[in-house]
Amino acid sequence: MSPGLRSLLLLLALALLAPFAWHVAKALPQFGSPTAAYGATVNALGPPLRHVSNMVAAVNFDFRALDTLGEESMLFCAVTGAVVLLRGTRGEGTNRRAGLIPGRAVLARSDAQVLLCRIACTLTMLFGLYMVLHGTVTPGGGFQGGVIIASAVLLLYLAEGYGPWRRLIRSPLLDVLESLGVLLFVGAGAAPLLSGHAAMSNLMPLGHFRDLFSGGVMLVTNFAVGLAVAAGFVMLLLEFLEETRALQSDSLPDEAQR
Amino acid sequence: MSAATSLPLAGLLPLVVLLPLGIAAALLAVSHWLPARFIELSALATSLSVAAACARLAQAGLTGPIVQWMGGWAPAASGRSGVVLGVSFAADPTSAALAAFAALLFALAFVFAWGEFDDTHGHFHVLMLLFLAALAGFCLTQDLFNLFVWFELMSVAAFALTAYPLGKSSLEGALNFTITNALGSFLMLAGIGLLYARTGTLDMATMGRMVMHLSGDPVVAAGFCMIAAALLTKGAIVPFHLWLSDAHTVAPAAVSVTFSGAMVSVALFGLAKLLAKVFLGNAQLAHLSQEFLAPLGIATAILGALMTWAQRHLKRLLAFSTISHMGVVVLAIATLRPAGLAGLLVYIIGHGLVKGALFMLAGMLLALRASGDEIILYRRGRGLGMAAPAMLLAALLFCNVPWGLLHRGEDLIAAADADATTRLVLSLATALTGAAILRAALRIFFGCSGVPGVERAAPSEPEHEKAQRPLWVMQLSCWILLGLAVLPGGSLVAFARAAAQQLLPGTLSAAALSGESSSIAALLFVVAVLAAALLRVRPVRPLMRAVARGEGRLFGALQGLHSGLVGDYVVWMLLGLAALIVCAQLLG
Amino acid sequence: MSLALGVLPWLVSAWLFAVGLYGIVRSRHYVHLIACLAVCQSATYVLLLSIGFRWHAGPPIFYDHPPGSAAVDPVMQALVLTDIVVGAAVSALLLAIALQVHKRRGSVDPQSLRPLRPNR
Amino acid sequence: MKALTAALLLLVAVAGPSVVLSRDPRRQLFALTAFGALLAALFEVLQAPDVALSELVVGTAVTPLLFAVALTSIALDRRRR
Repeated sequence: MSPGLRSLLLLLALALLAPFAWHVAKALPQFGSPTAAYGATVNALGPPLRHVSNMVAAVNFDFRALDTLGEESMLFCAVTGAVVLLRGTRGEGTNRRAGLIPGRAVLARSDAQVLLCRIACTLTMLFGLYMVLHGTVTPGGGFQGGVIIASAVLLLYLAEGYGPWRRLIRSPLLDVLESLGVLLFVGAGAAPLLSGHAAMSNLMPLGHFRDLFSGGVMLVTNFAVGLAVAAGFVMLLLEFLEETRALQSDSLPDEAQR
Repeated sequence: MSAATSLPLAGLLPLVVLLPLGIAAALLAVSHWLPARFIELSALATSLSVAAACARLAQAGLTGPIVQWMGGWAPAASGRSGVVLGVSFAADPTSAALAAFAALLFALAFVFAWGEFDDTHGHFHVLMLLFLAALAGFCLTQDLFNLFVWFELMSVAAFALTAYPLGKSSLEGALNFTITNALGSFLMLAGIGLLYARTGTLDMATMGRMVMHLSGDPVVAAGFCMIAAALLTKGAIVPFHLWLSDAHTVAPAAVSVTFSGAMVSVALFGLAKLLAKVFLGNAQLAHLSQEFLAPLGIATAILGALMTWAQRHLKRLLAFSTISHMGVVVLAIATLRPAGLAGLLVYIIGHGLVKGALFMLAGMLLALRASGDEIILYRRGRGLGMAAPAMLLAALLFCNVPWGLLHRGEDLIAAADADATTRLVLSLATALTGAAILRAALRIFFGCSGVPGVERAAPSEPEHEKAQRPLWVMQLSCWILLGLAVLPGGSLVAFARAAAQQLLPGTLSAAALSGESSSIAALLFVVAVLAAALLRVRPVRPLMRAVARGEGRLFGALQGLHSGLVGDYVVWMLLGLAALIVCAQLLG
Repeated sequence: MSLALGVLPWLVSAWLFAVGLYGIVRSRHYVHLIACLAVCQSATYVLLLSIGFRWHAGPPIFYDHPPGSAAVDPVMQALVLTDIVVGAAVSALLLAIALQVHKRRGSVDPQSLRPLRPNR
Repeated sequence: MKALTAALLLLVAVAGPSVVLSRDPRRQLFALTAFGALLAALFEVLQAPDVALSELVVGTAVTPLLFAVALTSIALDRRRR
C-alpha cells in the first residue's frame, strides 16, 4: 500500500468512527458525575474493614490484589524479555567492565559533583523508601517508591562513573532481588490456602487507621512490589546503558584486561 | 457439593496461576548457578502439574462450577446487592479443560525444545512459564479487568518470545506483533472503562445482569465492539489477522506450537465466554455477534486457506492455516448455541494437537536440515525417521478425513449451524490448507513435485535452529500430540456437550449430522488440487500462460495485502473496528 | 461551559487516540512510532480517570479528610496505575527490539522494514 | 477549578499532536517529557495523586531516559557503520 493510500484509508476509518465517538460521548454520564457503585462502596468500606487510609492501595493490594500480582509479573516479564533482547549479541560476559567509545571525551568529574550526587542519591533513596513504606497511608506505594529507588541508583552512576557503578551493581544480584519480590507476593497470596482460606486473604493484624503499619498483608505485598520494581527498573536501565557502552568486541581493546 | 469437599479443590484455582508465576521467579533467581537440565525439568514438571490441576478442576466442574473469591471478597462481603468488591476465578468445565490442554501443550513444547535453549540462564523457560500462567488466568478469571491483566501478560511474554531468536525477521515480526496487539489491548482497556462507566462493576456475572437491560445503549455497544476488536486481533480474524503470519513465522518452532495451538484459540474462546457470560442477554449485541461474526469467520477461513496454498516457507504456511482454522472457530462462536460451543472446545483441542505436531515437524526440519522452505527442502526430508508419516498423517487430518478430534469438532459445529452451503465452503477451505501441507510433505519427504506455482513468489528466507538435539525426543513429543489427535474422542465430545451447557444454557441438538458428503467432496477437492500442483509443468501454451498469469495476479494481490508493514496493519485494524461499530449502529 | 465540559474529556481521549494512530501510520522512525503508541495509550489514562472523577470530591485517600467525606472513584485509579506499568513495560520491550533491528538492518524506518522479503 | 480542569484537558489535547508531529525523535523527546508532565498535572487535578506520582516518575523520568538511551545507541551504531 502506498503511503498516500494508507493515510487516505486511515482518514476514512476515522471519519467513519468520528460520529459514533460523538454519539458515545453524549451518551456517557456527564464528566464529573459518576454513578459507579463499586468505587463508592470501596470508599465506604475500605477504612472500617482494612484500617488503611489510601483506598487506591486498598484496591491494589487487597480487594484486587490479583490484578497487581499480574501487573508485577508483567513488569518482571518485560524486564526479562528486554534483558534477553539486549544481551543477545553481546552476552552477559561484558557485564563487569565498562566499554569506552572511541572519540567520546572522558569528562572528569569534579569533587563537588561527586559529593552532590552522593548526597542526592542518599536523599532520593530515603525518599523512595519512605514512599514504599507509606504506601497504605498516603499517596505513593511500592510501584512509585520502587521507581524512585531505581532512579537513586542511577544517581550513583553519575557520582561514581560507569566502571565502579557497574562493579557495584551486579546483574545476578538484581535477578535475585527481583525474583524475591515476585516470590514474596506469590507467597503472600498462596499462604492463606494452607489454612483453608481463599488465596490473597488478608489474615495479618490490620493495625490502626492512619498508622504507618496498617493494612496487614498489604504491607508485605506493597514491600514486595517495591523490591521487584526497584530491582527490575535498575536492571532495565543497566542493560539499556550498557547498550551505549557495548564495544564491538573484536575491533577494540578490552579495557578490563589492561 | 458440600463445602468441605469443594474447598480444597477451589484452592487449586489460584494455584494454577500462582505456581507457574512462583516457579518462573524462582528459576530466574537460581538459574545462574544451576544446570540447564534442572531448569528444563522444573519447567516441564510445573506445566504438567498445572495440566493435572486444571484437568481435575474440569472434571469436578461438571457437577457445578467451582469458585474462589480472591481475598475472600465474595459478593456478600460488600453488603450491597449488585456490588462485587473482589475478583474471582471459576472453573467452569470448558474453561478449565482449555487451560489443561494449553498446559499440556506447553509441557510437550518444553519436551520438544529439550536442549535447544541451554545457554540462556533459563530466560526462555521463565518467559514460557509466565506465558502459561497468563493463559491459565485468562481462561479462569471471572472479572473483566483481571481478564485484561492476563491478556496483557500473555501478550508481553509472547512479544519477548517472538523476538527471542534475535534474527532480522524475528525482530521485525515481533515489532509488528507488539504494535498491533498493544493497540488491541488499549482498545480493550478503553472498552472496559466504557462498560464500567455504564454498569459500575467489573465482575462478569454482575455486568451481564446489568447489560441485559441496556439494549441499544451506544456506550455498551462501543465497549463491546472495542473488547471484541482486541480479542479478534489476538485471535487473528480478518481484517485484524495480519500480524499473525509474521509473528508465528519468525518465533522459534517450540514457541509457535503454543502460539498457534493455544494462544490464538484461547483468545477467541475468551470472546465466546464474554459473549456467553456478559453480552448475550443484550439483544442488540447478540444480534450483532450473529450477523457480523459469521461472515467474518467465512472470510477468514477462505482468505487464510488461499494464503496457505501460496506459501513455501513451512512455518508461514502453517501460520496462514491457523488463520483459516480460526475462521471456523469464529463461526462456532457465531452460532451462539451450546452445540457450537461444544464443537469449539473439541475443535480447538483437535486443532491445537495437530498444529502443534506440524510446527514441531517444521522445527525438526529447521534443526536437522537447516531450512524451512519446502522448495529448498525438496527430497531432503529423508532419514528423519518417523517424521514423514507424521507429517502425512497431520496433513490428512486437516484434509477433512473423518478421523480424530478435529473432525468431531467440525461435525459438532456443523450440527449447530446446519447451513449446507456454509458447511461446504468451510470444508473446502480447510481442505485447501490440508492440501498445502500435503504438498509440502510430498515434496520434502517423497520427492514428488511439479514446477512450483504461485508459491514460488512467496516470501522465504534462510533460517535454522539449534541442531545438537536428540531427534527421538523431538519425534516423541510430536507423536504424542498426533496420537492424542487421532483418538476417537467420544468421551471428550460427551464432556464438551455437558460442559457447553453450563456455559451457555440451551438445548443441544440430539445428534451431530453425519459429515460424509462434504467430507467426500473435500477429499476429491484435495486430490484435484494436489494433482494440479504436483503434475504442473512450465506453462507453454497460450491458454495455460493466461491461466498462470491470472493466478499470479490474484495471489500477488493477496500477498501484497500481507505487506509486513505495520502502518498497513494498523489501518486495516481500524477499518475492521469501524466496520464492527457501524454494523452495531445499524443493528441497534 | 458546563455542557461542553461534560463531554470534553471523552473527546480529548478520542482525539489523543486518533492522533496517536495517525502518528503510527505516518511514522518514519521506530522510536518516533513508539512515542506515538505512548500517546495512544495516554488516551486510555484520560478516559479511565475521567470516568472515575467527581466534582467537589477529594482524592480517595482519607488522611487529611475523614473517611466518609466525598472522594473520587479509587477503582479507576487502580486500573490506571496498572495501565501505566503496562505502558512502561511495552515501551521498554519495543525500544529494545528497535535497537536490535537497527543493529541488524541499519534502519529503523517502519515503512521499509518487513519480515521475510518476497522472492522475485 | 472547572476552568483549570478544562485548561489542562485542552493543553493535553494540544501536547499530544506536538509529540506526534515532531518528526525528529530527539526533539520529540522533549515533547514527550512535557506531555508526561502535563498528564501528571491533569491527574493531580483529577484527584488522583497516586496516578499523578506514577506518571511523573515513569512518564517524565524513566521513559524519556530509555528513549534517550535508545536514540544514543542507535546514533552510535550508525556511526560505526
